[in-house]
Amino acid sequence: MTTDHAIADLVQPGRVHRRVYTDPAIFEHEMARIFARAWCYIGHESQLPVAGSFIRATIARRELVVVRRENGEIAVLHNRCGHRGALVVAERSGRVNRFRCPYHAWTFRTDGRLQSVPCIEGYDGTGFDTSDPALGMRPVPRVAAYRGFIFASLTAEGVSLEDFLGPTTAAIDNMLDRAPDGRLEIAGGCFRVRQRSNWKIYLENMHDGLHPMIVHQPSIDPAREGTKKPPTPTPDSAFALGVIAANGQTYEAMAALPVRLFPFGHTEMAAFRANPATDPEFRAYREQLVGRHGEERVARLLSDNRLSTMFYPSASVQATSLQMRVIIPEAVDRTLIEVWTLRLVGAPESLYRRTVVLANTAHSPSSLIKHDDFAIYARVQDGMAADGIEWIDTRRGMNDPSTSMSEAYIRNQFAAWRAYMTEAA
Amino acid sequence: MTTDHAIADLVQPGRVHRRVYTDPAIFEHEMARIFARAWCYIGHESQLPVAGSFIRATIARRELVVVRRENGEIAVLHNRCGHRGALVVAERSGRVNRFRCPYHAWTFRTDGRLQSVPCIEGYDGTGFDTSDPALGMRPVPRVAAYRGFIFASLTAEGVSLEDFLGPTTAAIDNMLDRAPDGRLEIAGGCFRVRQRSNWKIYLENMHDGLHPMIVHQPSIDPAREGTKKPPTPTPDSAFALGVIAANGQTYEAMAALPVRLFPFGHTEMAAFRANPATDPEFRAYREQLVGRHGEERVARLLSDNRLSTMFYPSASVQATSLQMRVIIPEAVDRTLIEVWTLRLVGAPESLYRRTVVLANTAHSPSSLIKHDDFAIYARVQDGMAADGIEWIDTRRGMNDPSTSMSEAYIRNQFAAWRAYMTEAA
Amino acid sequence: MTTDHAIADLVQPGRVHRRVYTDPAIFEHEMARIFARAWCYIGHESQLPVAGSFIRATIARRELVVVRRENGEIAVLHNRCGHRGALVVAERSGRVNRFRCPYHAWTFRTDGRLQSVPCIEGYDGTGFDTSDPALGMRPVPRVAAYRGFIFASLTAEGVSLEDFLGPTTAAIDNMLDRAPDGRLEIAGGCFRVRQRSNWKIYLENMHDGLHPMIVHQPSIDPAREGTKKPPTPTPDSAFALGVIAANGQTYEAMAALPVRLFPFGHTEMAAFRANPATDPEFRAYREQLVGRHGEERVARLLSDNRLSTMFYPSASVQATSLQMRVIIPEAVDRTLIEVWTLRLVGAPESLYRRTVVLANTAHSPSSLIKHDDFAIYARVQDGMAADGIEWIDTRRGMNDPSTSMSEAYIRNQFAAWRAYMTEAA
Amino acid sequence: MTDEAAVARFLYDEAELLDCGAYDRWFALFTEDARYWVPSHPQQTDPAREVSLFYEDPALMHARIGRLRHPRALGLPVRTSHLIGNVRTDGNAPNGDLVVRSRFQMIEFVAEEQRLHGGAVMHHLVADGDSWKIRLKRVDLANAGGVFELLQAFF
Amino acid sequence: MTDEAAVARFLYDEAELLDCGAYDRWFALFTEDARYWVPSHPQQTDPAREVSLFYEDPALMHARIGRLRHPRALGLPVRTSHLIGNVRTDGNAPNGDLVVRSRFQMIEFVAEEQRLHGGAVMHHLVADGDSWKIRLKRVDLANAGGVFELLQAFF
Amino acid sequence: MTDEAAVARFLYDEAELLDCGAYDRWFALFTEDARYWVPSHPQQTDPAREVSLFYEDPALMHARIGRLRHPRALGLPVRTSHLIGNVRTDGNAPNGDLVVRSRFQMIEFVAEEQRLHGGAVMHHLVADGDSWKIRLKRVDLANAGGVFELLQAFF
Ligand code: FES
Ligand code: FES
Ligand code: FES
Ligand SMILES: [Fe+3]
Ligand SMILES: [Fe+3]
Ligand SMILES: [Fe+3]
Repeated sequence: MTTDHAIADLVQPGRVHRRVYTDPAIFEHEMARIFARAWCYIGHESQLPVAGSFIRATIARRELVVVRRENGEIAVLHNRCGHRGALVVAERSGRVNRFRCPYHAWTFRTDGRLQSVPCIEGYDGTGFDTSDPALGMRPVPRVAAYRGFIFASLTAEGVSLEDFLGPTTAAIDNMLDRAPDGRLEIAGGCFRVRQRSNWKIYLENMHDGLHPMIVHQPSIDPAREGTKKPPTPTPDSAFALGVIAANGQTYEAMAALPVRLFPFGHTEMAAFRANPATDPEFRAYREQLVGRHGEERVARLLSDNRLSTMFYPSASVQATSLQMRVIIPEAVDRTLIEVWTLRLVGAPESLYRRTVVLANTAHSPSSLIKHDDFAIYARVQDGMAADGIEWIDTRRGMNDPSTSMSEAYIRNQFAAWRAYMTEAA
Repeated sequence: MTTDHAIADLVQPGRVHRRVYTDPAIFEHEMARIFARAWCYIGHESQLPVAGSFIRATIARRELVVVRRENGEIAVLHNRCGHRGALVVAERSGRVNRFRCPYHAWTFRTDGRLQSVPCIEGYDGTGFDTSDPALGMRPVPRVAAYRGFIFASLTAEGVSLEDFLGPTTAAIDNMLDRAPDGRLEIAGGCFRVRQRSNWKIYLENMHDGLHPMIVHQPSIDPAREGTKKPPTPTPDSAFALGVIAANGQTYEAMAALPVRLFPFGHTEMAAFRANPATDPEFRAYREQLVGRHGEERVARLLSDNRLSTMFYPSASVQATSLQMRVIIPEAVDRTLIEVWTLRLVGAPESLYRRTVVLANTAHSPSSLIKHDDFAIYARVQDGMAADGIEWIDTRRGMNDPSTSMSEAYIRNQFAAWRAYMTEAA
Repeated sequence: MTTDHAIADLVQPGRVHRRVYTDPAIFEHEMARIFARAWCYIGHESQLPVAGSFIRATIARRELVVVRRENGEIAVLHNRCGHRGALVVAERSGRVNRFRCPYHAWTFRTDGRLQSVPCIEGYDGTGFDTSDPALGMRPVPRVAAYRGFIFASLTAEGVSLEDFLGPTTAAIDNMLDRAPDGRLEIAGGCFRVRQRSNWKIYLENMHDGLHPMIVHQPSIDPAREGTKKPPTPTPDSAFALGVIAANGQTYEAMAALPVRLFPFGHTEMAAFRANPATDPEFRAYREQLVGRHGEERVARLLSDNRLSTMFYPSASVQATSLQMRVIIPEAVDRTLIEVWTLRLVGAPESLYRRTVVLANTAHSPSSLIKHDDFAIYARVQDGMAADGIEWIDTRRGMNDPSTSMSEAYIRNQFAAWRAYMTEAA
Repeated sequence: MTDEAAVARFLYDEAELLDCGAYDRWFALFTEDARYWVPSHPQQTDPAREVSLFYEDPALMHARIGRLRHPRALGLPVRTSHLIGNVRTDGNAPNGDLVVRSRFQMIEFVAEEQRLHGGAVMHHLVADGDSWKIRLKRVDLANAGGVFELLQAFF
Repeated sequence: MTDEAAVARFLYDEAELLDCGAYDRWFALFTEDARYWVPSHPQQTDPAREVSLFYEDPALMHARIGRLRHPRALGLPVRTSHLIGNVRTDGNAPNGDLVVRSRFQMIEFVAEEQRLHGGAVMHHLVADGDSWKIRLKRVDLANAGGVFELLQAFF
Repeated sequence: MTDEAAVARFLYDEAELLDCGAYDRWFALFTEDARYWVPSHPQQTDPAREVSLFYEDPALMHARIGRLRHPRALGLPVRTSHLIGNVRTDGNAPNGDLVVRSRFQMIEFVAEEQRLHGGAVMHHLVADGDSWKIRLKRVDLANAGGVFELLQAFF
């Protein structure tokens, strides 16, 4: 078994050992020591509109159910029957009055407590106690939400969600400020894309400002051409082509993009100032906001653009493009990514339409952009698979301020990784 | 490596640890300590009608050949050539004079002894001795049959088959008594169905009298309707619908069904008294039996109904429905089930026809009943897959007499499991 | 972990333990101790015609690139970027000026040295040194070629290629002597066939003179018939049928075929004297050779027939049939075989045409011969998969001179295996 | 439309009803004495003396449909996509039914997993106005005789 | 050739252009206002309010073709083989377009791996001389709603 | 029956003979100078200068049939199910042969395992009474160039 000491040695100043990406034993540790300890994003309150609304979630490979209780609170339960361990809920989302296990019809309240057992007299005198949490769908130790974004931790002890998220919450605040009704909602379905690589490889690409004009040249070139030559794109497609072409930033431009580093491995990358949309619908929307916040604040919040904010290790929010991405490790070399879109409640339809186009363009399984990213992730995994060369370099930008051209955010992730992985259980 | 002590702790009064269903190391132990030690069912003598008739079988993942010898005895051989280890027989059944390895044409007598080696002079002076059992298809240490039902043990020491089977033989006796000619035969082919769950999950459902009206409601409801509404079923289909609908017994009825517990983990569940079939063919058949046994004994044996008798860990016989089920573990989360039908030799065709309909209905891959059972087995496996909640409750009916509403038979299985698994090798 | 002592015990006089074919831990050792230490064949210089020509190769599961440098030398590099470990080259062959990693466009010289890094200033003051081999595509420690046949070793220390190959080079010499221009070239594409068995099972069949008339009877019979009955074969097909029928040699004939044993596990099997081809093209070709070597030498070299020469553990050359076979272990029970054909430069087209027909016949995925071989390899693997019978006999011909009817070559392979596997790392 | 084309169209429409989950309309294509048969091996001739993968009269087909729609049925929904080809009329059965042979492949998507089934199909058709009714649908799976997981959907 | 046969032939030719990598000629089959749509589930009706697996106008289709041909595109080449079947004309759309329904399976060979895709296809065709142009191609994958790896090729 | 329909029927019947194991009757469909060719890549033009997955004249085809039937052949039996589609006549070869293009998928069931093969097929047909004989059958597999396990059966 890998000792903590050995694990600590895998992350060194300026380099990490390939085993952190390829060793199944390390992956098992990551599940138990990182994902089971951190606050992991599991869903948004808008997905739980009424009492009994539920969605499924996964943390550290544990099957969970997130449910709205009658009192409006949100409970996160292990999706596992207290009787013989059966998966209680198979649907990905839905609504129930109480949960019912399909095997012997034990039922559970939305707080997970055992509610009823057919022919319970069979347990007379066995000390069977329906109030025993072990017989219910056990709730996870800690659940908290920040302005609608629900997180859970599988460990009872630890920092509060607010302390955990720290400055990353500004990304969420900004999105909410942009919503005329001050509310966000998950809408428009979800992409679930599997990548054949370790979960960290995805995270390490998150703010990588050096790769776009290189990796994405195969989509940048035709997109740029498409914006000039026929066939004439529809407005939506023109926007999509613009998004693709936008990967073609110069190194200088990328070097000017700051990436902020936060505790617990969180990071945030700024976005380019979006040229203000000029269509009438957008102007009308802007007026709505001004009515709510006043001109000055609206100017500020609309210019406060974030490309992506990473809630290490489980999710990232693309604040400006209104997208949530959830990282679900399945195996040392397999990761499921869920992509959700957020709707600014009260904003004109055209804005959400843009969000949908952007999700289709940037992260659908058919995304012209992601094709090349995902191919790269797999090539990184494959390149490190065999032994013989053991170290990965992480020195870029070690002496510079953190920008999208620096690997500072990767070092920040690994600093958190090392702390989680070596901290006593 | 898991120590015996650790293993013993996995089974406790009223609960078992999830690892017994999910840990590959435990599965390896089960193969070596349970399946390799117990008497496992491997076939029926009627499948070996003449000298040289053979069938293949599997115990603890070892490939075996069961063959009728010239002297009428039955030998069980490792399906492995003594030369370079090749699988000698690829067909699932057939007839041979001697076995011939396809690689270098070594031949073996039906008792497994090496018979001939091409160009044997190549072994001159090497101490090569054709009578060396290691060069043959090695027989398994112990083979025995009870009234046509063949069992083998991969361990030389241990209780006799009779002592092992104990009272479970009554189920076999009853089937034989129902055969006008006093003989049974395997007929009508075989279903081989793979389930994505641990072998014990299948066994633990075997006598579960609480789940039918719950799990099988999706087939009970249409079956009941089908017996009332058009389309009018054929007699066979009416019988099939009746079998499906019969899962809809009340809890009271199920609580009245005794489940008997035997040593070595064996168990037996009674069946409901079958309403005597009234068709002329059945009456004629009954007359045959009366001629053989006398009225009184026939009345008794026809009313002596057994739903299923479990020969732990390898097989169960559904005496009344004339079905053998063989449990073949493939991996910790994968199990192959073979379903065979038995023919009462001398009985009218119509009786066997019912047996076929019943097999189609109750255990074909398309079985309306099994769909929901197998889905449940997989959900139990999935629910226990992740760590976090470690124990499974087994207390139901701990203080009551053993019926199909009690988990007594599961505790009986685990008592045997624990004994096998902790017994010195 | 398996100790060297335990490993040594797996190979004993006259027998080997099944674990050498079935234990994944042993396989890991084999990669590190055998394939990573031996000289492994990775390609032929004719595949690298000009500067920048490259092919991919695999040794011990490490991805490699074999490239012709500007100075004409051949370099073998790890196909792994020194930055984040990405696989640099995805094509199986091609031509480059320098290698370019697709992720961040680091470029590498054909000797693997880092050439350029975009925005390298990001590394200022980090001690980043472009001449650091760890940042390049690291070359393997040793590369050498014997008359165009390129070998590499992943270990810095060890015998020279010449000492390693020893007398096996005669096979290569013979092929070159047969080439009118004194050159060979890889041509005509390649078969890549996966077998579901351990790599050693393939090697142990290589000189097995006892199996052909047994295993290949299903193709020998129709081939013999085909040479007699209609439909009348084309000359090419008649040749193919002859090759298939040629497996039907008597034991006496096979016993007359010497198999020579060399150090390091190498072996060589003679071929039957080919009846001199009589067609005019062949006679013309023979004249070419006589012009080059003189009659006497030509007579000798054309009668010096080798069926197969094994460069243990990575490749074999079929000198007479002008075929290279590369053995690429993928897992303990999975092996990839590459089959390449060699062209005698300067020889008439018809000779190479024969080589193609022979490859199609003898080793294409549709080969009538290989069907039965590969089925056998899988049956050997399957027969040894389960525990219970632990030893494989290797005594045949222990006291006789080594011929194709003896297992001497297998013992010779295992002597080398044991030495590699127990030699201190 | 040639007769063979009309028959092919009939088989396409039949398959589409299954793929769309229009089980009632699919069921209505069968005669009252129909059989839906998936033998356990290609040579099987007698469903009464050997087990079958499916052997259903309309009453059992109806029960299967009932389960496929039951809100508590587990391991559902199942989505299918049939590809029907090689459609050939092959004369008449003794009772005059039109015999139609075809080959198919069906993708089954259930529990987030895609599986492929395929094989030979024989229809016995009875003229019914300007269309037909199905008296027999026999499906010989390419992997009949092998190991199966559950088969819930009609082929 | 019957009309349905002619339509079928049109779909075969369309698929062949994709399988041969003749993307320009394939692209030329579409109208200027065409849409290529692979919904994220079979019931999807609005590409603007829900995400789609593909939703492309000619400009985006053109960009995809550009990438498929780009010398630096990764994870390529991809080779496909379409099998088109169950072709049925199904009346006309409100705008008069000919509605054609079919089923397909496509083998995709990429990075030394073979994958299978399949499902239902709906074409909206506009008469164009003695042939047609495609105004809409909607592909409902059998595994829509599941987890996907990358989908680079057109179905 | 239109000519293209007749050709399609001919291909269906050819495939059926393989799937039923009627190898002699299948073999009889070929001319004496026929070739059965499965190139090692789609661009292959010369079977003599590059290796092929299959390149068989009638004598070799006959030998393969002999092995498929040999009682001691290992790794058998193999059961296949062909689905033939996208059948298109494509003019005539220089020698006047009728060129027919199609796509196929074949399920192969062997050793309890189901595998899928597919790709493009080109037939060169010679008129023979009111039917045809096959002078060339070229099968371009979708995964040509990849890694293969054994290919025993004819496509
Ligand atoms: S397993 Fe849930 S009620 Fe029994
Ligand atoms: S392996 Fe059986 S005879 Fe050689
Ligand atoms: S991984 Fe190769 S350049 Fe970054
Ligand atoms: Fe990117
Ligand atoms: Fe049940
Ligand atoms: Fe051989």
